[in-house]
Amino acid sequence: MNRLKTNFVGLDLKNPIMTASGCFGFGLEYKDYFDPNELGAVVVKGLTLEPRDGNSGTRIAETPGGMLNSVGLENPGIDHFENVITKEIDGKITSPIITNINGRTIEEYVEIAKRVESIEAVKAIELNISCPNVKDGGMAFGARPEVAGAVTKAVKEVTTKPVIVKLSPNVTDIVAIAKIVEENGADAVALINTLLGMSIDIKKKKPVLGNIFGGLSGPAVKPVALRMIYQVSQAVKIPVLGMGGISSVNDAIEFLMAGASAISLGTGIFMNPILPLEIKEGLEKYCIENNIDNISEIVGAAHPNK
Amino acid sequence: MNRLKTNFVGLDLKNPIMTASGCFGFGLEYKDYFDPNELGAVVVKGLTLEPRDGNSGTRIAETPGGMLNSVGLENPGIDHFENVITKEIDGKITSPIITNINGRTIEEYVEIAKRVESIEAVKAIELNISCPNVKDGGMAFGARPEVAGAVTKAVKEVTTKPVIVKLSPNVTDIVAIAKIVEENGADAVALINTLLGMSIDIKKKKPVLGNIFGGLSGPAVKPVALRMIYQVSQAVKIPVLGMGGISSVNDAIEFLMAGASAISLGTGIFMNPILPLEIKEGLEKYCIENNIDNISEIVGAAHPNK
Amino acid sequence: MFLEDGVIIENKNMGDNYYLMKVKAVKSAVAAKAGQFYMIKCHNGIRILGRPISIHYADQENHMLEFYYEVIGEGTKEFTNYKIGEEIRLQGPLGTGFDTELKGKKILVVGGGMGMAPLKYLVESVKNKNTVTIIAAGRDVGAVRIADNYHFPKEDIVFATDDGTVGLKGNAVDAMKELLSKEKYDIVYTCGPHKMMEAVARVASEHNMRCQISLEEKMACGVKACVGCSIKTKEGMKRVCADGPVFEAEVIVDVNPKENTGCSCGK
Amino acid sequence: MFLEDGVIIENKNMGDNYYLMKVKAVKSAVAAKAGQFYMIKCHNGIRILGRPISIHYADQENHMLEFYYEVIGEGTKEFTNYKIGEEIRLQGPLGTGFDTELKGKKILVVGGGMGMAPLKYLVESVKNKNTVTIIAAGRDVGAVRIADNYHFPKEDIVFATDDGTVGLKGNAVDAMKELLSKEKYDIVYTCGPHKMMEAVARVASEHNMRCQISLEEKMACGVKACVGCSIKTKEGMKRVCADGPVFEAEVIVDVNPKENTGCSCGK
Ligand SMILES: Cc1cc2nc3c(=O)[nH]c(=O)nc-3n(C[C@H](O)[C@H](O)[C@H](O)COP(=O)(O)OP(=O)(O)OC[C@H]3O[C@@H](n4cnc5c(N)ncnc54)[C@H](O)[C@@H]3O)c2cc1C
Ligand SMILES: Cc1cc2nc3c(=O)[nH]c(=O)nc-3n(C[C@H](O)[C@H](O)[C@H](O)COP(=O)(O)OP(=O)(O)OC[C@H]3O[C@@H](n4cnc5c(N)ncnc54)[C@H](O)[C@@H]3O)c2cc1C
Ligand SMILES: Cc1cc2nc3c(=O)[nH]c(=O)nc-3n(C[C@H](O)[C@H](O)[C@H](O)COP(=O)(O)O)c2cc1C
Ligand SMILES: Cc1cc2nc3c(=O)[nH]c(=O)nc-3n(C[C@H](O)[C@H](O)[C@H](O)COP(=O)(O)O)c2cc1C
Ligand code: FES
Ligand code: FES
Repeated sequence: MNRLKTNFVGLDLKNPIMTASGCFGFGLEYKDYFDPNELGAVVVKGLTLEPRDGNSGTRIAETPGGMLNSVGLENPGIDHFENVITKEIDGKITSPIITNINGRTIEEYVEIAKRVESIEAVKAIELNISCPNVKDGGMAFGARPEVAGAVTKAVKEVTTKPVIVKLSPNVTDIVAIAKIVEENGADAVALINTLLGMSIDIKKKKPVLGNIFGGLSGPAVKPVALRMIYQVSQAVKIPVLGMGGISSVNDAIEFLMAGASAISLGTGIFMNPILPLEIKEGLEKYCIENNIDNISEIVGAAHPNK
Repeated sequence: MNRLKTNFVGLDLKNPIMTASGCFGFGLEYKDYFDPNELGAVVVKGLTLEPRDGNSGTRIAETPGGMLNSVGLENPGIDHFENVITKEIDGKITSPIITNINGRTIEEYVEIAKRVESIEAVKAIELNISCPNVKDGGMAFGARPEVAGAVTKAVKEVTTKPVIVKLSPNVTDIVAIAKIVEENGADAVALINTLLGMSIDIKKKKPVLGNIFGGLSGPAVKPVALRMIYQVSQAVKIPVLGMGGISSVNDAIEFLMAGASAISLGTGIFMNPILPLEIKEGLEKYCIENNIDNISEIVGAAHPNK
Repeated sequence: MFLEDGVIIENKNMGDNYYLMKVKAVKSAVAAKAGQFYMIKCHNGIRILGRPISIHYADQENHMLEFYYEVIGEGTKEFTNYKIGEEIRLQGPLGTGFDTELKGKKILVVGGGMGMAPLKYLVESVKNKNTVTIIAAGRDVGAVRIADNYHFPKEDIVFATDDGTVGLKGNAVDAMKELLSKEKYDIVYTCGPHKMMEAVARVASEHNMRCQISLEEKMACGVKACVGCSIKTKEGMKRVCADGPVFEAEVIVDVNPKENTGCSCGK
Repeated sequence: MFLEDGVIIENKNMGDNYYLMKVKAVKSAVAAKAGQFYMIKCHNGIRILGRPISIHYADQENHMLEFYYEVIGEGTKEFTNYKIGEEIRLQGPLGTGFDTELKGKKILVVGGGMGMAPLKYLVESVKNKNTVTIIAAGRDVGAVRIADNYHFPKEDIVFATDDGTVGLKGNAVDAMKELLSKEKYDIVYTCGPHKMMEAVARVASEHNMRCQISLEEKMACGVKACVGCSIKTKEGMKRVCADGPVFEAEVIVDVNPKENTGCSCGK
C-alpha cells in the first residue's frame, strides 16, 4: 500500500512532495544525493520567453533562520528549455515535470504558456505572479486581485494543462487574491513565494544584495506561510500547494494539517540535500504509526471544522 | 561627549534606544537586569480604554528564529495606568515614557488619546494601527490607507503630544500608508509591528495558539523590517522608529543605516535581558572606532544617495 | 533575578527520557527558593526563548543547582548533548515559589511525573521544621524514578503508578484519599499534570486543607513583561512567571472551566 | 558529490584569525580534488547555509582532510569552537577544481592571503610531474603563515608582504614580475583577492601564459540548482559553485567591468 499516493490537479503522484521552483534547477542537479524520481513532481526553475542573466552583484544573503535571494529569474529561456533541457532530462526524470512560468506583461505570460503547451514532458504549469508587472507600474501581478485574475484567465485560455497559480505573500489580503484566481479558472494555488526583504552590509554601508531587495525564504517564514495556507485553503475549493520554510518531517505535517494537499521543498534542500527523502520516509512512518491509510486524510486537519 | 544623544519627535533622548511596546511591561519589570533609565525612552504595553483580559489559551509559540504571540492586548486599562502605574514608576523612570494606544473604533482612539493628553509623565503617543477595526469589518486600521489617515488625523486633533504612528507590515504597500499618515500629521512612523503567522501542534492537530493566529517577531522578521524601513524612510520626511528582530549591536547599526532614527527592542530583550545595555555600549564603541561624533550620522547611510 | 553563566558538572540520563543536570552557579544556587525556576538559554540560536526549568535542588554551600528534566521537544533534546564543563546561561531565579515559612505542620506533598521536579527542594526546605509525607505518582516506575534522587527515605515515600509497577496501583488522588482516611494534614503542595492537580485541590478543599499548586504556561520573558503566560484567576489576570508558578489552589481551580485559560500542561 | 559526517581530529589557531581544521572523512578525503571545496554545515541552526571552504589538503591514505580558514563572521567563528571528536557535516566535493593533468611544465602558483588555502593541495597534485614555483603574498607575516603548513621547502617559496615583515616588500604582482624577468613559466594558478587575481591574470596574458583563477561567490546550494552564485563571463552566465570556482582567467577578466558581476570577494 502506498500511503502517500496523491492526486493533485489531476496528476497521479507517488507522493505529495515536490520541489520549489528555483531551488532544484531543472531536476538533475541533486541526483547524486537522491533519485529525483522519488519525488511526487519536479517543479523547475522559473522560465521566461527570452533567456535572462538575472540581477548583477551579490544575489544570496543569509539571514537569521532564512536567506534572501535576488537571482532575478536568471534562466536559459523557453527555447533552450524545450530544445536542450527536456532532452537532457528525458528518461532520467519520470516524475511529472511542472514548469514555473513568468512574464512582464500578460501577453508574455500567454506567449510562454502557449510554448509550454506543446512540450509533452510538462504536465502542469505553475504560474508565478509575484513578478513586477511592467505595464502596471512595476507592482507585482500578484499584488492586485484584478490583475491576478486577468493573467490567470488569459493563461487558462491557451493551455489544456492544469494551472497552479503561485501567490505572493507580500499582500494585505491573500485570500481575496486566491479567490479571484480560483474564479478565473486556476486548478490550484501555490503559496507562498518569498517575502520581500533586505540585508545591510554595515562595513560597506550598503545593501548586501546587488539588487537591494531580495526574497526571504527558509524556516524564518514558516509561520507566515502556514497562516496563509490555513486561511486560503478554507476559502477556496481548489487544492493548495504549500511551501515556505519546510525543513523537517514535522514541518511537512504542519503544512498538510494547515490545508496544503501537496508541498514543495525549497530552501530546506539547500540546508539538507536529502530532505525530500527524509520527508518521504517520515510521512510513511507517520501514516503507519497513526494508522492512516492515505496521507491526504490529514490535509486540513487543523481546520476548525475538523 | 555623548555620541548617542538623539532628538526624536522633539524629545531629547540620551540615546536612540527604546523598548518595543508589549515587550517591556510598564518599565520596571527588567530593573533587576539593567537600569531602565539607561534607555532613550520607554515604550509601555499597549493600552485600551477598558481593561482587557486578552486572548484565552496558549499565547506564546516559539518558531524558527522567532516567536508568535497572541496576548490580545491584555492590559489593565487607561484608568489603572493613570491612577496606579504612573505612580509606581514616578521617580523611578526618568527616561521619557511613551504610551502605545489602541482602539476598536476611531472614537475609542480619540477617547484614549484625550485621556493620555492629561498624563504628565507621558511624553509621546505611539498610535498602534495594527488592530482590527470593528466598524470596518475587522480589517486592521493599518491595512487601508484612508482609514490609517483618518485615525491619525483624529488623534492629532486631540493631543499636543507627538504622535508616532506604528504601522502594520501585513500590507501590500507600506509606503502608501506611511505617506498618508505623514500627510495627516504624524510626527513619526514606527515599524514594524508583527507579521501575522501561525503554528500547528501536530500531536493535537490544532493551532498552537488559542487565538489560532499570532504576531511573528524576533530575528526571523529582521529582513522584512529592514526592507520596509529602507523604503519608508526614503519616502517620508518624518523620522522612523525602527524595530523587528534586533538582537545585536550589528542589527542595531543595520536598522540605523536602513533609515531608522531610533530603534525599539522587543523580542531581543526576551532572548537577552541585557541587550539594551549591550547595544548602548556597542553603539558608543562603534562611534569611537569609526570617528563618528553622533550616531545620527549613520542614519540612512545605506540609502542610494548616500 | 539576574543572569548567570553556570558550568555543567553533571548531565546524565536517569532512565527513559529523564535527565539530571547539575550546574555550578554561585549566585543562582544561593538565591534559589523552592518552587521557583530558571529560564535556560538554548545554545542553538534557532530556538530563541529560554526553557523554564524548576529548581530541583540547590546546594547553597557547594554552589550547585540541580535540574531534573524530561525530553519534550528540540530544546530539552539539545540539553542532553551538553557536556561537562560547558556553560549555560541561567536567568532567574524567577517567580513566586512555595510557601516554605511553615513550622510544626503536617505537610502532604503530592507529585505527579515531572511535577516531582520542584518538590525535591520544597521537601528540603520544609522537612526540618515540619512533618512531611510524600506521594509520588506516575504512569509507571520510570515516571517516579525521580524520587530516588530525593534526600528522603525511599521507604517513607508513598508510590502510586497507573500500571502498578511500583507502589499502589492507582493515581495520586487514590493514594491521597487513602492517606487522608488515616491521617489529617495541614497543607497540601502539589505539582503534576493539571488534571491531577485539580483533583488533588478538590480533595484538599473537601478536607478544608490549604493547597498550593504549581502551574505551567508557555513563557517568553519570565518577568511579567510580555503577559504571554497570563491566566484568568479568581483574583483577575495573573502571570504564571511572576505571580506564580505556585498559586493557592482556590484562586485557580474552577475558574471558567470552559475557557482554556488554565494551564497549557497537556499531559 | 555526497554528504558525509566527518570527525574533527584537530582544530587549532594558527595565529591571528587563522585556523587549521583536520577532519577524518573517508569518502571525502578520497574524492577531493585540488581547487574543489566542501560546504560545511554550521551546528547553530540560525545559520542555515553551508560555508564553502576549500580543500586545503587531502590525505587519501589516512582519510584525512585539511581545511584552513579565517574567521570572517559568525559561521567561521562558530567553527573555532568545534572540539576534537565532534562531527561536522560535509557536502561535496563541489565544483570544478584546477587542471592538474599537467606533465613536465613550469608552473607558477600565486597565492594571496587566504587564497593560499586551496593552493596547498594544488601544489601536492602537480609537484611530482612538474616544476613548481610558489609566490606567497599577503598583508603581513601573519597572512602568509599558512605557507608554513605547505609540504614544500619554505626556502623555495617566494614571500611578498605589503609591510615587508617577511620576504619582498611588495605585492604578488611585484614578485611575479620579478620572477618573470628571470624565468619563463607555462601556466599560472592564482587564488586571492579579486583585484590581485585580475592583475596576475593581466600579467600572465601579457606573457602569453595560461592562467587559472579561483573565484568566490555567496552560495546557497553549491550544486548549480539555485543560480545564486552565477556570474557573467565571456562564455555567458556561469555558476561559480559548479562551473568554477576555478576558471580560465581569459573568460572572466575584463567582462563588463562596470557591472559588479565578477566576484563578491571584497578583500
Ligand atoms: C515554571 C515551569 C517549570 C518547569 N519545570 C520543569 C522541570 O523542572 N523539568 C522539566 O522537564 N520541565 C519543566 N517544565 C516544562 C519545560 O519548560 C518544557 O518541557 C520545555 O520548555 C520544553 O522545551 P522543548 O524545547 O523541549 O519543547 P518544545 O515543545 O519544542 O518547545 C517549544 C516551546 O514551547 C515551550 N514549552 C513546551 N512545553 C512547555 C511547558 N510544559 N511549559 C512551558 N513551556 C513549554 C518551550 O519552552 C518552547 O518555548 C517547566 C515549565 C514551567 C512553566
Ligand atoms: C569556493 C570557495 C572556497 C572558499 N575557501 C575558503 C577557505 O579555504 N578558507 C576560508 O577561510 N574561506 C574560504 N572561503 C570563504 C568562506 O566561504 C567565507 O569566509 C565564509 O563563508 C564566511 O562565513 P561566516 O559565517 O564566517 O561569515 P558571514 O559574513 O557571517 O557569512 C554570511 C554568509 O555569507 C557567506 N559568505 C561570506 N563571505 C563569503 C565569501 N568570501 N565567499 C562565499 N560566501 C561568503 C557565508 O557563507 C554565509 O552564507 C571560500 C569561499 C568560496 C566561495
Ligand atoms: C534561490 C531561489 C530561487 C527561486 N526562484 C523562483 C522562481 O524562479 N519562481 C518562483 O515562483 N519561485 C521561486 N523561488 C521561491 C520558491 O519557489 C519558494 O516559493 C520560496 O523559496 C519559499 O519556499 P522555501 O522557504 O521552502 O524555499 C525561489 C526561491 C529561492 C530561494
Ligand atoms: C509579546 C508581545 C507583545 C506585544 N504587544 C504589543 C502592543 O501591545 N502594541 C504594539 O504596538 N506592539 C506590540 N508588540 C509588537 C512589538 O512592539 C514589536 O513591534 C514587534 O515585536 C517587532 O519587534 P521585535 O522583533 O523586536 O519584537 C508586541 C510584541 C510582542 C512579542
Ligand atoms: S512570560 Fe512574560 S509575562 Fe510571564
Ligand atoms: S550556489 Fe546555487 S547555483 Fe551555485
